Amino acid sequence: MPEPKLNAEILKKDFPLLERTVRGGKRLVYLDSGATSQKPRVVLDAERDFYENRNAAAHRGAHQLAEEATEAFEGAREVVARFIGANSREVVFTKSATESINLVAYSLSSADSPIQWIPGDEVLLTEMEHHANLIPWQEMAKRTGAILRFIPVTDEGLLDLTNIDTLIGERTRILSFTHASNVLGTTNPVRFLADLAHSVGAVVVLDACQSVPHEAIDVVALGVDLMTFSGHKMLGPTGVGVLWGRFDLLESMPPFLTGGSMIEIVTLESATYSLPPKRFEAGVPNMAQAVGLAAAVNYLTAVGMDAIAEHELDLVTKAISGLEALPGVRILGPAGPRGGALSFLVDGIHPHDVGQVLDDDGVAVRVGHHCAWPLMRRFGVAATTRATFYLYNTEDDVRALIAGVERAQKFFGSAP
Amino acid sequence: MPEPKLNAEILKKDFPLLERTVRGGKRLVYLDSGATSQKPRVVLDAERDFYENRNAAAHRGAHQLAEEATEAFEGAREVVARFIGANSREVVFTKSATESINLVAYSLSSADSPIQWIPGDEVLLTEMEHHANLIPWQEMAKRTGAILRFIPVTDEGLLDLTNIDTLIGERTRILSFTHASNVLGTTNPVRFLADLAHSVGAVVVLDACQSVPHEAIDVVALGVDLMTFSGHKMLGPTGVGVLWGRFDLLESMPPFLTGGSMIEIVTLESATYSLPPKRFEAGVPNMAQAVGLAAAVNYLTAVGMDAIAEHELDLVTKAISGLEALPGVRILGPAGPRGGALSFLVDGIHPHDVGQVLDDDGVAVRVGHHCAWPLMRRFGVAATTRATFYLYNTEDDVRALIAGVERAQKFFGSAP
Amino acid sequence: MNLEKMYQEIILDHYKHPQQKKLAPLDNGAVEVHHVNPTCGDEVTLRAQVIDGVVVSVTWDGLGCSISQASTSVMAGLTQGATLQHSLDLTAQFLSLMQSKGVTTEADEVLEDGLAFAGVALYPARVKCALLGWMALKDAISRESGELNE
Amino acid sequence: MNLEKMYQEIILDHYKHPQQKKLAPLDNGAVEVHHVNPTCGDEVTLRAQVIDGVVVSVTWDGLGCSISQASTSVMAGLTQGATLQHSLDLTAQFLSLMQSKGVTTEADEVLEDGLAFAGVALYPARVKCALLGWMALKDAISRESGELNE
Ligand SMILES: Cc1ncc(COP(=O)(O)O)c(C=O)c1O
Ligand SMILES: Cc1ncc(COP(=O)(O)O)c(C=O)c1O
Repeated sequence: MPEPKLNAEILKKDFPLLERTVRGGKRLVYLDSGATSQKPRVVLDAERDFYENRNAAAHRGAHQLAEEATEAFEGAREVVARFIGANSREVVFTKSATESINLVAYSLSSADSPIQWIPGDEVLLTEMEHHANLIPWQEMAKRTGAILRFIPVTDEGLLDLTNIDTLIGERTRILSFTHASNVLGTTNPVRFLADLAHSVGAVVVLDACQSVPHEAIDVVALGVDLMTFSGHKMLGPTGVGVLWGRFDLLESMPPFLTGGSMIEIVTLESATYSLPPKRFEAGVPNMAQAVGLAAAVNYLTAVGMDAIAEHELDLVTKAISGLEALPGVRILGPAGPRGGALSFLVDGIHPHDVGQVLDDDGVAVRVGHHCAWPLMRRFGVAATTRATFYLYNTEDDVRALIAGVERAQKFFGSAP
Repeated sequence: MPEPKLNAEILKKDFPLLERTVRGGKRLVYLDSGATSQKPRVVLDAERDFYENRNAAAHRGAHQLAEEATEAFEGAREVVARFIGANSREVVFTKSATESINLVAYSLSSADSPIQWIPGDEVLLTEMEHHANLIPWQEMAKRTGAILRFIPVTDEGLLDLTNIDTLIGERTRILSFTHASNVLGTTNPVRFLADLAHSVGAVVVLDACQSVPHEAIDVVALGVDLMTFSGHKMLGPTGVGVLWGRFDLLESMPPFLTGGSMIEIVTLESATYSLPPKRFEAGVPNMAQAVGLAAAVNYLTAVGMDAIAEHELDLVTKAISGLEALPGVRILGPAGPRGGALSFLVDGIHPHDVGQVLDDDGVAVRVGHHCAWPLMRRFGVAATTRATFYLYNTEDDVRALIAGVERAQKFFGSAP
Repeated sequence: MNLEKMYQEIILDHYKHPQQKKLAPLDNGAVEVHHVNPTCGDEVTLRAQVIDGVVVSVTWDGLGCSISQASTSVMAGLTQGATLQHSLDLTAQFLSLMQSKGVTTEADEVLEDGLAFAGVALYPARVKCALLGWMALKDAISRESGELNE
Repeated sequence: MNLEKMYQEIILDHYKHPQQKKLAPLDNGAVEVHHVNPTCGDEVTLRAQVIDGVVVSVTWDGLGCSISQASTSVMAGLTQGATLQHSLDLTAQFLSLMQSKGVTTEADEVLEDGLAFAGVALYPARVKCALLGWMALKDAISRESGELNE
């Protein structure tokens, strides 16, 4: 049975923030979910329920409350694991995708790393990476002597695979790239790249920040080794991210953050470490946030990930045709198939000014380099205006966006 | 005007979880706040208010919601800074004290660190450190060739300063120690040790996890360079910690986690970094948790930190005399002046079994090595039973603890 | 009330009078393992000797709570003299009992005194205590077989 | 409504017809600085020359939004030919206007066209845009003085 189409007007009522108004009574049109999503009531309730009924230090106490807290936390891990088709012992809770990627970059460059670096070894990234999947590798390259290489981006905003055979080779030790671009909406060919990288023995890391929230993901089918995403972009709380990894790989990786609850035996001089996932979760964990994330996952699952993907594609397609109908508006990125991030330029008006006019109409978009500065340079611009869509956005929201851009053109007198 | 004594019976009503029962209707007697504290309603409300009214990516958007989120997040920083007598640009939000200490240990051992390590340089710790303030330094020592040294602990549970002059010397680059022991309740002479370490040019790091929640702290008066604590132990949410540092020191430290929002200019090859605190806060931050922590700080301030300290000292003193009156019960740690962590041993009964009997009575204590395994060895034990007190504990709670220990003795037939 | 359910007489008896809690000499290819419970620091040292597919000797020493001590004692009593296969079966059965949340089945009856630990399964934090000695045995057996295979 | 308050005519005029937006040659000890707004990538290159305590020349080039461009234009117009001290005073005054949340005082009147930016102070995310050129000037002056002191 195909999932029913989702009804955003109805879903919207689950999100208290979307009822508020901005700029003197204007309806809020929230088109910035790519930066962070809004939260349904069930997520806030789940967090609160944890604090009001089960809060204690997981894994550390022998009393009833500690048992219940542990159960809640480990239960959340199972829910998240199931959501991506993984085993729960492969799911590490971090504070964010940013921490997850840093964890990987530090662990895989430490002295005990399963990868022993030889100067000249390569890490392959793409030109469309978010700073979170770029700077940790720059820092890692400084420590190891590794060389960063980049898969270029075509004018259409796709990965340019023409010379991929010269980019992936014997020296490639790690390939790390984004599943979906947070700027262009491009969806990259994960399996193809992963297989290619595996053929030379490289470890494949996927930044799934912009895919896991928006489509059904089966981590086994993707064929990658490590995958990261953030809770706050998928209806979950701030302060929680995920690192998924093949268990045997995780097991071979040394810890990153060290401290309590990730140890086996500790003396003053040295320590031995637990198996994953605990090895990577030092300290009292972000229990309430993990529980909130599990509630978000359950909400998403109930709505249906395929229905969400279809809904977003519908909205972004309408937005593209609406914007392209305006003279002097240029879309960056592919026409489709694509994710829901939509970047555009308005001739003669700086994105900051476009965003300001939209904001004045209650339309919240993001302007700037979107933490992908090198990609901006690739397209010869300093910034773009970006709208991102989610399950609670409606066609009215798309109309408000287009109307706002028209108003900006009138206001700055740039419409031909 | 002296602060009025606090009334725990009344305060308790602010903590929803403390109304629950355990083990078949028993009143919950929560004596495990040293592991994690319970949360007052105002903290949960503040987090929820953030999500329902101001949630957006701080520092990243130009729309009204993003402005309000930024204001909420930066406002939280100011509240936390004021609470410890600091300037807000010296306050870094992390996910936990564990992350804070790892941040320091990694940053100060990276290639651009203001400390340039020469093999044989020393890091001085104490025998009473929590694993969170031990293992990160062990790992750091592996990377730098530094040598760890330890201030010993006396039979009374105090730092043994007899040979301190031979422990702190020219080779000492870092002194890192706990303000209050999470096992023994010992309060260490911070200013004395900090001054001594400064006289040889060492950087002084304070683990204030067990002091900031329980007493008034003025970080300038303490005379340390860096200080860490966790939100969840001071009525705040899980998933938020603090690193405080002297601004000029923070400014000289390279970043630890890298990614979005901590940069100045980014190219594919390299990046330059923001000033602190942003330099150390890569990614979309734990905004809701910071806001919740600020609400916790406001609640603590309204109750009065001196009143809290006095109340806890009163409870722990009564608990000590009650337990000491039982034959075969031995207290670890100093009689006083002391913090509120109270570890004890019951002749012939393993701490796990003591804890089980207490749990059966609804009394939640912690048993085990309390993430301070080397300290356990110092005292020749595998584990202790530990009760920790906070502002919501009452004399009834103390009585329940003592009655529970008596019951354990009867149950296991170990009472003489 | 709950307490009595958890600390059955049998458990307290084994705790006070542990079986085979005296390490046999390490000769004739006996294997020694040392296991620790990382949350509480409890330890067990176990020596096992397997000859011709029979676990001829299981002795141990250790420090720990009543549950870990009693459970190790029960384990030592049940497995010494048993076949290797039966010892592994018992271990699997005990593990499944510990994951049962207190519901026993007929199959559990092979565990004899070990059945008394059903109540412990209701306390997740104590399950690790009950498993300490059994996991040490499993480890010892797999090392022993590893050596045999080499 | 709010929009008009923020984008005052004066601002739009400066945006469309920026003053001194053409870098003067770098000679006679003029100082060049390059500033970037890390949130949006806007950039300004500024050249300033100070002779005998007078800012004799302020020219610039840059890429950015209406606010950053207009504000840099106003800054260049106000400070070129002013004394070093007066330029610093103006900078401080503009900074305080930006922190005023839109409330102007009499003292702000020295800012002349700069007063039009009072509305921008209501939008925290745009304050950085308005400050870009001014902060570049401040930096240039302090480097210039640094060099003089050496
Ligand atoms: C003294 C001390 N230091 C550090 C920590 C680590 O804190 P967290 O687990 O919140 O990172 C704790 C608490 O577990 C502690 O008591
Ligand atoms: C593609 C991509 N990667 C990584 C990140 C970093 O996520 P976070 O800031 O939650 O760590 C983001 C979001 O900002 C993103 O869009």
